[in-house]
Amino acid sequence: QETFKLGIVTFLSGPAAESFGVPARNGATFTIDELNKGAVPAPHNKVGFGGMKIEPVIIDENGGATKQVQELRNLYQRDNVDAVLGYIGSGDCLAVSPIAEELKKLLVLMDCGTPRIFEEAKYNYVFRTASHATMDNVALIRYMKAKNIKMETFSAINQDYAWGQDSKADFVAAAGQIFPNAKLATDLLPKFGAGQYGTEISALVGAESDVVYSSLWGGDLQAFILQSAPRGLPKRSQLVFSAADHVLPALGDKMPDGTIIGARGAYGLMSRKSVLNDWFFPGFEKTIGTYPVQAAYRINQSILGLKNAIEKAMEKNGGKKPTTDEIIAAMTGSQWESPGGLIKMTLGDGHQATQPIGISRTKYNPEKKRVDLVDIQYFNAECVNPPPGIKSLDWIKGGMQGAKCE
Amino acid sequence: MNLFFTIVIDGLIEASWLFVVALGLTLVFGVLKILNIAHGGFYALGAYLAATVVTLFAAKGLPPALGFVAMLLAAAFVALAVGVMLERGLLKMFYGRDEVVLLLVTYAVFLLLEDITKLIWGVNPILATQPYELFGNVSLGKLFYVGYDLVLIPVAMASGLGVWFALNRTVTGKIVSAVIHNPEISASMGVKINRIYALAFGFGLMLAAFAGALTAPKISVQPGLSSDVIILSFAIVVIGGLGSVEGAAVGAILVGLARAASVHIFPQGELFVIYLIMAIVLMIRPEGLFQRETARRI
Amino acid sequence: MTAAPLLDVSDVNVEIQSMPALRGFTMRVPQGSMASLVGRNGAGKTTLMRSIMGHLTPKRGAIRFEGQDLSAYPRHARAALGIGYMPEDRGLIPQLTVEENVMLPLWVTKGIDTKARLDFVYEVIRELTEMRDRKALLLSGGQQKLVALGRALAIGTKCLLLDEPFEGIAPALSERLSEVLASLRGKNLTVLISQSDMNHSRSLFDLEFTIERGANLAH
Amino acid sequence: MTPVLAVEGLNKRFGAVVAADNLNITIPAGQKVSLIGSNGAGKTTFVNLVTGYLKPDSGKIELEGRAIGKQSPRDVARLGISRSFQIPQLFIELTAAENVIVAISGTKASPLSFTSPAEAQNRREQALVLLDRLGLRATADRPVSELAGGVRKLVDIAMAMARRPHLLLLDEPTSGVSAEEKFSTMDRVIQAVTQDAGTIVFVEHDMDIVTRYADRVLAFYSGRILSDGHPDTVLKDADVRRYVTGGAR
Amino acid sequence: MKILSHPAAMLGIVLGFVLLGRVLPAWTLSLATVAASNSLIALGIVVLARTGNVSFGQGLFYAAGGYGVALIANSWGLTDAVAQVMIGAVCGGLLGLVIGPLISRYTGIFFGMLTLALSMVLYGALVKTTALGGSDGFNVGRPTLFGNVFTDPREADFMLYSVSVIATGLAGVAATVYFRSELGLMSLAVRANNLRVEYLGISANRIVAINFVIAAVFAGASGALSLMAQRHIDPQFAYWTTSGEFVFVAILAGYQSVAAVFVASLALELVRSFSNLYLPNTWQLVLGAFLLAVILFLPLGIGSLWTSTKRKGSEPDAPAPGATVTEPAE
Ligand SMILES: Nc1ncnc2c1ncn2[C@@H]1O[C@H](COP(=O)(O)OP(=O)(O)OP(=O)(O)O)[C@@H](O)[C@H]1O
Ligand SMILES: Nc1ncnc2c1ncn2[C@@H]1O[C@H](COP(=O)(O)OP(=O)(O)OP(=O)(O)O)[C@@H](O)[C@H]1O
Ligand SMILES: [Mg+2]
Ligand SMILES: [Mg+2]
Repeated sequence: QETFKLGIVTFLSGPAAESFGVPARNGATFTIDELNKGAVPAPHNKVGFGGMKIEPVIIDENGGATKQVQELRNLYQRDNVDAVLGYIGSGDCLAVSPIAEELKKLLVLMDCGTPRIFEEAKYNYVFRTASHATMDNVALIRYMKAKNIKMETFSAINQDYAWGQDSKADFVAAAGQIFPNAKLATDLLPKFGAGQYGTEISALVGAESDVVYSSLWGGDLQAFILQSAPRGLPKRSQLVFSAADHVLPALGDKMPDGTIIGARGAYGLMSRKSVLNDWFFPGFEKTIGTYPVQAAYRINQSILGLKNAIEKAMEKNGGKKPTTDEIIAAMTGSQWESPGGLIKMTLGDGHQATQPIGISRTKYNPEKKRVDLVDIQYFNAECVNPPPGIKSLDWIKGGMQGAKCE
Repeated sequence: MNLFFTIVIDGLIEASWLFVVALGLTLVFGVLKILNIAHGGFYALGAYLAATVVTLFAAKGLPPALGFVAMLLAAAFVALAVGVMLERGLLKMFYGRDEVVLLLVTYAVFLLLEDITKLIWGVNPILATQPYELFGNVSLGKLFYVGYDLVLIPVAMASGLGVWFALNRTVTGKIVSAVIHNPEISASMGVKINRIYALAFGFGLMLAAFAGALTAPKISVQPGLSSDVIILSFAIVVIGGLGSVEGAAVGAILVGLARAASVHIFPQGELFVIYLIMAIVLMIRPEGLFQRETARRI
Repeated sequence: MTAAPLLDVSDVNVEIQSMPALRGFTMRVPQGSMASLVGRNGAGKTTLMRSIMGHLTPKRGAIRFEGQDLSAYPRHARAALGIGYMPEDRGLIPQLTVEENVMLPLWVTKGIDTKARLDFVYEVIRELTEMRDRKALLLSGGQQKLVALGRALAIGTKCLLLDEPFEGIAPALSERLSEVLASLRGKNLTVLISQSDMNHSRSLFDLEFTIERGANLAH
Repeated sequence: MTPVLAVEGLNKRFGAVVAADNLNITIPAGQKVSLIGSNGAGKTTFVNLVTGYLKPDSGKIELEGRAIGKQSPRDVARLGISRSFQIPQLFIELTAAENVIVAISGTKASPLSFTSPAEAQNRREQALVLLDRLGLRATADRPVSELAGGVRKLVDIAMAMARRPHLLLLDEPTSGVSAEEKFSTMDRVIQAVTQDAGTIVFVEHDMDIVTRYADRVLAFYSGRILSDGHPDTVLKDADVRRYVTGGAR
Repeated sequence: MKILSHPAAMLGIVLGFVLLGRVLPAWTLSLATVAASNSLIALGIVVLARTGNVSFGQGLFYAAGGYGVALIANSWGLTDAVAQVMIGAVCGGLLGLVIGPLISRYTGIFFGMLTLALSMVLYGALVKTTALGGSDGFNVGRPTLFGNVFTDPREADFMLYSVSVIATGLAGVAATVYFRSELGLMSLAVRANNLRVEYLGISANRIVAINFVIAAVFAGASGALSLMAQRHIDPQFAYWTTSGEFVFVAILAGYQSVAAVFVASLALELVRSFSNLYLPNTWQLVLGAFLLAVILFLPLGIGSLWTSTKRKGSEPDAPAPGATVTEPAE
């Protein structure tokens, strides 16, 4: 019987392992097990990929882009995988894409944030099955507007690397459009993995701005929240975090109520009810022990997207295991249902997905001993993602022309 | 409260935990001439141990003050024991090798430790924040400070003074300097040099773990803690002059203040500032601020 | 002097990096004697002393001290047996003062009257008294020799191993040294002095061992 | 004729220790001068000052009429002063011959070219000649780390001689050298130096060597010169006997 | 063995390696390309280590070479592989010329740390430069060779492999010749006792600086090779862990033979890659154990497997930590 060998790359060690890497791995193994059992609801109810069992080869993303390039080659050339799926780091995504293109092998990026991948280059063999980071910040600003948040001044604290720098740029640009009078007071850029923010918090508290924006994630975000709460930052300023749902289970009651957070999609506690989500959320929670957050959703939607393409290709070729080129043709411009909503490959000539997103406020629930998300508002993909053919930042700066909001 | 004052306080808080880590590093280097990369691993180990103890105490409903003391003791003593075992069981085999080879050995140990902590504690973060609330909040001008952070300053000072005193004013310290300078002759004079090595290494790592334990309540304890600490403490030790306690103190304060000043005044520069200081100090004083006196050669 | 030898080196072979440095060397130093070990450069004098102190391990043969095989003692345990060693290169600890250098072996040895030993050293080598608070770092070569001798004297209650003590010493001082050594006679102290140059004080010694390329010189 | 070395009002202190106390010394070309003195008298300090390793607190040092008090050891060496060391300063991983080859390479105007192997061969020949002169031919290809202390001393001297210096300063050349070899060593050194018409200053504790080889003796005590002159007169000086040579002689 | 160490014979071996690439499976080809490029920079570290100094900041030149080539490639479309290696070498070398004289007065750990600090300053600057993609870096087009464009992946891989092996091979031959030269001997002398070197009228700093520049040239060329293999560059090139790894390759190799550097680098890549494949959760454990085992059982490095230990004397006998070989035995 045919199998489909799928290379999966995600952080198993290093600072990103806890927040993204391991949830993603868990999401992958859970999804693949369920698929191989044929236990996923329609339309993904075929066993494996179109009847082929999925055989995952999981490797660690930690160690920098250089290593990832080498490991990608090894996966394709030595381990003969049919496709590689994964990557959380933007730098890694940027680095591996041209290699897959050159080797003419299928590469499915599942999480990384940078819009540059399809804005600066054209790829045939590379897909990204999730929205890039522009959506996170545009949605945040739109949410703040909708909820009438006062923002005459704001401060920012972001890690000093591409994710932090880009997120901040997007947020500032979007704020410039929707809150034209808002002033950026303090703009902090601690280094990645700093873990201790005493000085930064002094500066932020001292700045007394209406809003404190941050794209921190993982351990850094947890540490920032732990250290800033006792020093009264959440009382002085409205905290706004672009990607924070993954720290909620760990933080529990340490998360200040009323914080505005995004999850880079309609994920986890912000996910909407659907047949697929009713399969994924509780199933994952039961198998893994914690409820699924961003990374688990993202890898799940990625695997489902690949499945969707493979099965479409098999419909066309009469049920044979499709070639890479057949899968690519089927995947380009495709769309599919996922627990996080409908994913559409609309950008990058049909290689870059857009998806809906939810933004909400936190509220600790002492009975369930977990943070609930309230005041959720959803934005459809067309409202917060740029239309095809324009670079994200230009789109924001140009007044987000063509956005279709409900 | 003016900016200057804020910078000084923020800088000193930052300097205090850095100093404790660097102190251990400089101690190990001073005695064993090993630049120990695994030091960061022990910092992480200390944080994990502390977090575990605090969680345990909280689960049992014991008072957080007790948990605080217990976490420090647990981290320190486990690190001491592991450090001594590591020195006796592993490092010893590599003595006499080139300094860089020893560096590679400690790097290997660092890699081992990374995965071992991961195997023991998994990748899920541990939040053990109870002790962080122990000392209340202090309001200074329009800022609040967490009492715990301020307590770090005297704790660091006490550790530094203790080590300095032990090395410079006690007989043991003098024996240590004999071993540092000439192990063979020291052995001939009856010094159990193996014990000195093991203890120095153990104590150095104990300080690393102690610092890790001190920071544990305010951070999220999870993989990846170790690597950043190493390079910071290396920088401090190099700025101060290798093997010097005073140097580590001045180095830590310089780095702490510089970081604080940069955050408040020029946030863009935070990434460089430490390396710039290191480069500048070395340009002016090629062996760090407190150079070690060397024996006459000719 | 009929008693069992204090120091008994029998048929010792030592290799340094697989080059033989001692080849079946044998030597018996009776208790209370003043012995000299003579040999040219590279004959193996230093090697022998370092082997006695445990820094080198014989491939063959045994070294006994008071009848006990020294191989059972780790190198740091040998000083406590009452062996005072003065290495060829003095080996002072530069950061410590003269007095601290002399004290070093006393600090780490149990059951020794530190004060008495120190007084004894100052009494025998008076020059040390005025240097006591200077750091060893700053002393000239010859001054360092005196300190190293003092240090060996402090712990060497039974035996002194002095590796070329007269090298690099001004004649006046070297005379003093001979005097010092002579004054130790009759104190039941066994002294082994290595020399490459026998000009100094032949009269000092009771017996002489000659070493030649790591072996006893055939008499 | 300008003296090879002229030192005027030379002072050097280390904290409370006066290591050179207003020294005035003139050494004419071709002289064989011995420095004697008690331990810590300042002999090595004098050598260190002359070779630029230490900078004088005050005073003038002239080599053939040229002030060298502020020069580095490297410049001083290039100007024609070589020295050996009380504690041999060798490249211990290299063989004896390689040590001397490095020394010979240093005599080239520009030592930084990539020499062809053929020329290096020539260097080796020169090195062997030099080693042979000191009776070290047999040890030429052994790493210095394997050599005993006395032999290292000789290798050190061989290196100092490589440059054919105008002024050769030897710091205790025979200490650690076996009795049998002391005289032969000195014979060889003196012969080599006089061949090159050089001047030699040697620090020495062995009065037999001093009387035999020195034209002139400088006796140091506490940074000062106790006595300066012909060996016979200096060694008879009461102070010298008291502080340096002892009563026996 | 002796005959193999003749430069001509070594060139022959390099050529043999290139031809071997024709029959190697595709994945080993790219692995070997990386190994070759890494060994080039590690070789530079070996060159420098002969003066007793270890640079923990070779990433500085590695990044200089990489970024230099990448910028020129992207702005002027210069894609020729050989030209890129040369540009990399020149970029590294020029920077080395600026820094070498400044840094040559440092020794030991301070030398290492200053190089590290400089490379980290560059790292910081690159992370800040959003025009160059900040921490994510940017991509470059695929290299060509003498006007040939390689579209077949296998041919493209082989081309890169050949260029890397030849560049590293030539550097290796040059280094061997250099080691045997007079200047090579002087480098060892500086390591053993730089004071004496000065006393012989030679500038120790100058010798260190020369070796430093050579190492910088190698590092720059290696950066170019690495860029070609990856088609992507980011500030990680200048990060201290990157530099550190090259030092470790050099130590594993054991400073002895040029071939050892290549073998060490290949071994490290293989161990890392296979342990990541089979034990993705504990590959660091495996790597750590591997390093310890090599250091323990091959004290003179991987090179000692086949080179006879000519310089026995270089191992100190005193069993004390850090008893460095460089101290003169007093
Ligand atoms: N570290 C070493 N490595 C290799 N060989 C050594 C080492 N140390 C000493 N040797 C060799 O051992 C032999 C004995 O040397 P040793 O130092 O004992 O001689 P010695 O009699 O003390 O000479 P000296 O009078 O010059 O001090 C010599 O041949 C020497 O070359
Ligand atoms: N670098 C230094 N730092 C401090 N003091 C020094 C230094 N060099 C020499 N001295 C001191 O200067 C004095 C003279 O020392 P020097 O080495 O010149 O004596 P010396 O005549 O060579 O003695 P010896 O015959 O023992 O070698 C000594 O008291 C010594 O302690
Ligand atoms: Mg000897
Ligand atoms: Mg002297």
